[in-house]
Amino acid sequence: MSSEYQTLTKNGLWENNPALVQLLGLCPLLAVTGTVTNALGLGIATMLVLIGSNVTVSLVRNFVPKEIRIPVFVIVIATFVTLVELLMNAFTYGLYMALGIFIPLIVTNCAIIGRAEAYASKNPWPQAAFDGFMMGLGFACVLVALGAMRELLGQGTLFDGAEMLLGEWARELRIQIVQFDYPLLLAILPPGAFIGMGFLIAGKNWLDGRRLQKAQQSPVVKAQRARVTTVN
Amino acid sequence: MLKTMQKNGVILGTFAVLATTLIIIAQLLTADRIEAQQRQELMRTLNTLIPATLHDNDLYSDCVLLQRPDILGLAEQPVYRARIEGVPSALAIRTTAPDGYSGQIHMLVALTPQGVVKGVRVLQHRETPGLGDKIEVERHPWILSFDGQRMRSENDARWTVRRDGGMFDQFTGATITPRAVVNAVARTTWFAQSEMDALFSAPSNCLGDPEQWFEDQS
Amino acid sequence: MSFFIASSPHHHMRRNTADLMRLVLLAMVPGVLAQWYFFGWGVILQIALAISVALAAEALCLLARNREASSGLRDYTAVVTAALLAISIPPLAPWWVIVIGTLFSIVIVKHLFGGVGHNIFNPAMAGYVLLLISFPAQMTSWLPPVTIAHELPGFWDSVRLLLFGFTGDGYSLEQIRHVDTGAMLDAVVMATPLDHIKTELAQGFTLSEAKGAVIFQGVAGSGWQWVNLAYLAGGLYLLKQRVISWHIPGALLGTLAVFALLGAVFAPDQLPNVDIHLFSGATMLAAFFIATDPVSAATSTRGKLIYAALIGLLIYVIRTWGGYPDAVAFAVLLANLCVPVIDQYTKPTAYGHHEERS
Amino acid sequence: MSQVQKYNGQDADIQLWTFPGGIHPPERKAPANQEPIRRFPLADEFIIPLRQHIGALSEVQVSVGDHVRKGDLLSAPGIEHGLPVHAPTSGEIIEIGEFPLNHPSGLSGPGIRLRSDHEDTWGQRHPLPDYRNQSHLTVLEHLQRMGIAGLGGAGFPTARKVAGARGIDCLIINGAECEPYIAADDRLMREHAAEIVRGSLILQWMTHASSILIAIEDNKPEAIAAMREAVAQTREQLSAEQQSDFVLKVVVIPTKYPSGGERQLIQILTGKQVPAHGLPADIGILMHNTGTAWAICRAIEHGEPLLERVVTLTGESIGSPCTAWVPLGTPVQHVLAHVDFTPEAQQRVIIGGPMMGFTLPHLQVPVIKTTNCILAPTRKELPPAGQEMPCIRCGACADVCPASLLPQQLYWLANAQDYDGLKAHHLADCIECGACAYVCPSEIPLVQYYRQAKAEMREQAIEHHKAEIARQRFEARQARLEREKEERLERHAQAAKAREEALAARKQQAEQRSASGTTDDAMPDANSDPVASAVARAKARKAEREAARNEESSAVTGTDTVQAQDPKKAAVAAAVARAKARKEAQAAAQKDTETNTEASTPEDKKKAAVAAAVARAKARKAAKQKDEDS
Amino acid sequence: MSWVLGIIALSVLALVAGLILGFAAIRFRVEGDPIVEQIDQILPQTQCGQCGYPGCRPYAQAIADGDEINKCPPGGQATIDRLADLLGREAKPLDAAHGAEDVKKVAVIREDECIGCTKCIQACPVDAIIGATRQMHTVIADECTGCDLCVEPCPVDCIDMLPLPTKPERWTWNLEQIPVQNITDAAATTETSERGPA
Repeated sequence: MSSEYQTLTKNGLWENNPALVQLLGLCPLLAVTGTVTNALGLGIATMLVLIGSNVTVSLVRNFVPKEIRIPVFVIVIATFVTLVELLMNAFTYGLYMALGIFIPLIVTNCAIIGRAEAYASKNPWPQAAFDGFMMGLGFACVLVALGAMRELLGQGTLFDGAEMLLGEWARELRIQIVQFDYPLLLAILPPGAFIGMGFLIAGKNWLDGRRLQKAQQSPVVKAQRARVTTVN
Repeated sequence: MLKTMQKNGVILGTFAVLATTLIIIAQLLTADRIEAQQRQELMRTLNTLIPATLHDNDLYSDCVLLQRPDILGLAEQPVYRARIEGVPSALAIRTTAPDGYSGQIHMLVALTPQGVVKGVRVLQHRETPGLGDKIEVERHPWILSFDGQRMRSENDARWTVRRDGGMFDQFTGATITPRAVVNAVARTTWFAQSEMDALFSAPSNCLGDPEQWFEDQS
Repeated sequence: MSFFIASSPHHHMRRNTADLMRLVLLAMVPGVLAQWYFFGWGVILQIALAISVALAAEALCLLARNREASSGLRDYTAVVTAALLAISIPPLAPWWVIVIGTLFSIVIVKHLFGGVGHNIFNPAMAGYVLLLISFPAQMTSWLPPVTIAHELPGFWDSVRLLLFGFTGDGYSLEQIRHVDTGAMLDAVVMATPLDHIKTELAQGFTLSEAKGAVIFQGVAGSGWQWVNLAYLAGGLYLLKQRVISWHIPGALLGTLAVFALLGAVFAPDQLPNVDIHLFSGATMLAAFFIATDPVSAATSTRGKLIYAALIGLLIYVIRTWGGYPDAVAFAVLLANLCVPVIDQYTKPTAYGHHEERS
Repeated sequence: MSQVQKYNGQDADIQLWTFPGGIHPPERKAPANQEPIRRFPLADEFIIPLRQHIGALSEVQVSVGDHVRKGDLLSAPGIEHGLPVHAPTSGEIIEIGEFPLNHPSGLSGPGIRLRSDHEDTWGQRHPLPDYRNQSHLTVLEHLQRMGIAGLGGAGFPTARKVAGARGIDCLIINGAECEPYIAADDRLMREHAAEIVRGSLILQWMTHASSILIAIEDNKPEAIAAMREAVAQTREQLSAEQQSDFVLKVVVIPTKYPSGGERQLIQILTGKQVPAHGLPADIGILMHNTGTAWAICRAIEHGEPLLERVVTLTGESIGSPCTAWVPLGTPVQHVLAHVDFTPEAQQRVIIGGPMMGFTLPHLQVPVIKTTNCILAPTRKELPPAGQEMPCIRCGACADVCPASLLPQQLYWLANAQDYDGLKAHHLADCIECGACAYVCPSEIPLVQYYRQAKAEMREQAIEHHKAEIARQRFEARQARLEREKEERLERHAQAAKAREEALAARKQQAEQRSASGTTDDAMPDANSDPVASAVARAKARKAEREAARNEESSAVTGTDTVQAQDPKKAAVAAAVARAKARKEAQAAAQKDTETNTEASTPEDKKKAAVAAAVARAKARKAAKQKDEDS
Repeated sequence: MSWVLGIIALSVLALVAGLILGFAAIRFRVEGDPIVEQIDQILPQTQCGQCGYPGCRPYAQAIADGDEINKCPPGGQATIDRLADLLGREAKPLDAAHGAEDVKKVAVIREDECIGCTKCIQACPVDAIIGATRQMHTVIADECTGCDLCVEPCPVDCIDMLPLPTKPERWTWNLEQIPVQNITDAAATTETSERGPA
């Protein structure tokens, strides 16, 4: 059982990371990662929707016929997105304004319906919830990493505007790392998001390649060969 | 076949009903808080321009909707009026510069009843980061250069950017953004100066969702 | 006796990539000299800095990619990229501008896409666009040409300006760029002719009013027209040497001229005429040196015509309605993006396949 | 040149077209085409490869020790229009075996070695001077028997080419000879113009073509003049009726490489393109090389098989460049010995021209029907390819491609081994003319990439075909096994049923018996008897087998002296023993090497190998010993 | 009131959609699983069993059911790449556990040693060996897939797997591999040839 959770963790955070490997949900990923705060906000929102939809889909998976599973998933996801949107509107108004259209766009984040279809619809709800959490976490991590990269290069800060997400006390979180006379505007602009994303993916592939190289040095175990023909 | 069709329809329908109900419940629960948030947000900006000492009325509801797209940039823009014991003390007009570098720039212009600018703030814009976004007070004090200014005539030559011979600086590398802002503020200020009394005497009529005015009409 | 094994053909025209690139560099010389005359030492310093950074970056990239560094460096492609970028930016832009631009061109645009021959975009132009949108202030700070400024910073002042931002006498670049025009205000900041026209027109002035400015001495802006003529001369040399074919420069300049002419006929007071479009900004440089970069251009003859015409059209459209006064870099990059499509649809019909097509 | 242009003026009624691309490399034909065609002394030995053409391999008709005369058949014509080979001179067959081929691969192939007796005596010749009174079939068979193949490029059997062509409207005699250096056709046309024209007339008679166009590049004015002269004379000789029957004309075409390519020349002369997967005959055109026309003429008029050809010997490593008549089968070594060949370091010897020729690894290969040139350039003259640089997509290759392909695209695809893409970009239409590689500024050996890709695609097609057959055979076998199994089960089931029935019957009988009360003792005995005997038989067989096995195992251990009753069985046992011993020896050797890995110097390895071999030999000896014993 | 309308509209919509989907699911059902056929087309049909399945087709079925695509040494990397292409999976290197890619080979029986046991005939998956009991056997070289399944059963170890010889007609233009023949010739001095760049 624990190994199942381990696999889920590894998949969500690294092996099958929705953003870095599956390249899902790029639209919000590239659009809102101008700052860490925005990235974190959208990451958490996506994670909540993922957990909710995964659990629901898992619970109803035995009642839903194959033909209508996609519409049902869409209804479930849309419901959760609307709920999250309402909650954000009510409790984190600043962030809600900053993220704008990208909260409703979570509906179309393929990572969510992808998990519903690939995992939640085949597994019991505790695992599905955990899978949603880990996938969401993986997505959020990439979002935050990209946000940090872009915010640092473009503004020289980190956690600018954290109060929008976490309340007034979080104003203190803002860190001015470098003071640029001329910040690299490209980092904040959409092309910067693409380039940054490219570097993140390249970095991951590089690490994987190195690990694979190490793994290949271990000796191989000969597999059993099947006899096509019987010898009698 | 008919049976499958019926079954599918019913299941899907059930999900739809459940989902809609859930959303409606959530909306009912959060509606008040959302409205309070919106109101609070607007008040925060209003209060930086019109401090609490300048009014004792409810700014949020003492509000008129103006239909002057030629001057204010959008079909409808609210004007919030501050009074102390019923005497007009200040005025905040929402206005929009339609000709920013990357589309509309939404602003709030506060004036004294005498027509002197108390302050200008940018509410929303999409100008180039690092260049045009110096119109935000958080990034550059440029927007404060309107404070205390007044227009002498409708085509006051000083109310232009320096490059055009006016008194407002432009930023290095960007002329269009400050020019758009200056022009919009000038139009609004002259409008307010010339119609000040009418603005204060009009009945309040803008209860509702202030968010709709943020809708970008570009 | 054993003999040397080789594959046919055993004969070669013997003009390799390095030869071509050397000719391109040679053809740039008149233009660079003109820029040096009108805008001072800055341009030479920028070129020197860019080339050294480019070669270092190229060598490191080749090493990192486990390629043989020496042959990669000897093909001169990095030098051409660096030189093109250096002559495109304001001569006295701070040193880090050209360094960032060159690094971006070589490392990201060229080598991350697979090195020579694999880059989708023109590296010099991609680097230029990065600089333009990242550092708009520095990238629009052109000096007035010597004909207006009367005096340009000398060699050492240029070095100091590049490195520290101040001349030996403590003047900043901003101060040097201001020219006393005797106007209402004390000074006016120098802009390029195209920039000037764009600003003036945007304010509702007519073209003739805009051209009345001090910067418009001659046809298309003092200094600028001569720089363009010098690049035209270099381009003609390349044509004569058969390094480039006439298709790209011809189609580019032709399209630009036709649209400029149409504009001038229909709105003579709002749209600049042919002379300004052809002899101002980076038009000639684009036509003969930038758009002709073989790697990022279309390959077939028909494809080249379409590609270059597209650049000409885009230059006109962006100059007229876009946000940037000179549009060469954006036009080239946008056309680069279209190259695969152009190539796909301009494939020549192979021998014996005519019937399949029809 | 002016002379040439004057000729062109006379030919104003022939409209010339052009093909896309093409290049103008330095021609350098002068050194070789100055002197008349030379003839060298005969070589001592000739190597005649059996396969000098496309088609089936022909069967050898002679055996070692036979004495043959010049022109004698050495191999049968073979099936599928295969061509026979003939003795190039008189002499003795000294070897039939594998010899290095005149082929870019440097591989060997079947051939015949002939020692010349330097007499050069002709054997029986069968001319066919009255061919016009013979049937076409007779003439075609004659040409096949004479071994006539295209002397231009691929060496396609001429009879097959002519027989396959129907509805020919235009016969083109290709004297373009567009590749630099080569002057074989040039000299042949100057010296044997009349024979070429007569050969063309024979082809015209066979195809009923309404026009014969003899195409010559304008850089060969003397050849043009000679051919014109011959055409004019022939016109005079022909009757008026025959003259009006068809057009006979020398066409001068502009010099451009590769205008001598079949498809390119057709485009120049007619403006038409041969369909991609078709033949020139599909658009009513047949093309033959001037040399082929000459060979046809000799074969018909004199009954001479194709025994020799004109070879250009040129390049700066050759002291006296020239053209020469070389008997087929003459080693290149022998030819070069007569033209002051002084090789430099890393000398290249190219068969063919500088654009499409291939290099030889050594000179012990024979001149064959398609060898039109032996080029030995110095490094200064034709420098070897420089270092390959990355493609910069300049498109120069596409500009010069005569087939309007996209060489740079093909290069990417070939590198990526995207064979579907290559097919879509018509790699098959590449004629490997080398124009693209000639102009490539990155000095990429493009043609080499294409050739490898083409070969790989051909391999894949073969492999796929083989896989398909293997699958069918596998499935057929599975089906067969399945069927057999079912049949076996069926048999078992039937047997079981029969047994059951028998049992039931017996039971019934017993019941009947018990019911009737009669007891018959003999009955059960009689019933059980066969069963018991069967069991006994099985037991006996088992014992026998056991004994055999014991025997075997004892043979393996090799300690006893079993007398095998059956010699065959003993042989089997011995073979098994041998195999086992070998296996053991191998295992031992392996073990040896394994244990020695730490100090596995080559010597150690060698030692181990020797030890293993010794062990193997010993085992074999022991086995043999046993064989003899038994 | 508006939310009641909302609920009704959405449920009706869902109901209709469900009905349509129910209809479509039955009406447009696709039968069969042609992907196995396509995979089988790509596999080399060596029938060697090195993948762990008895034959190429069973492996094709296994791949379609989700097994790894890198278990076929005779097909090598080329087959893996094409499978990856077909199935949209990642092309992995050949799984060393199943063997290494090798040159194409063909089985050859040393006929003087053959005892005619027919064991190899039974082992051959493509019936490429002919012979009868106590008669000499031989391999039809053209039909042999080089699976080497016949080698092990042979009691006298008389089957060799030999690399396919290169013929000029099937030479793949590998200039690096041109054999340098050391032909004894008085006139020629033998020296190792320096290979030009191919």
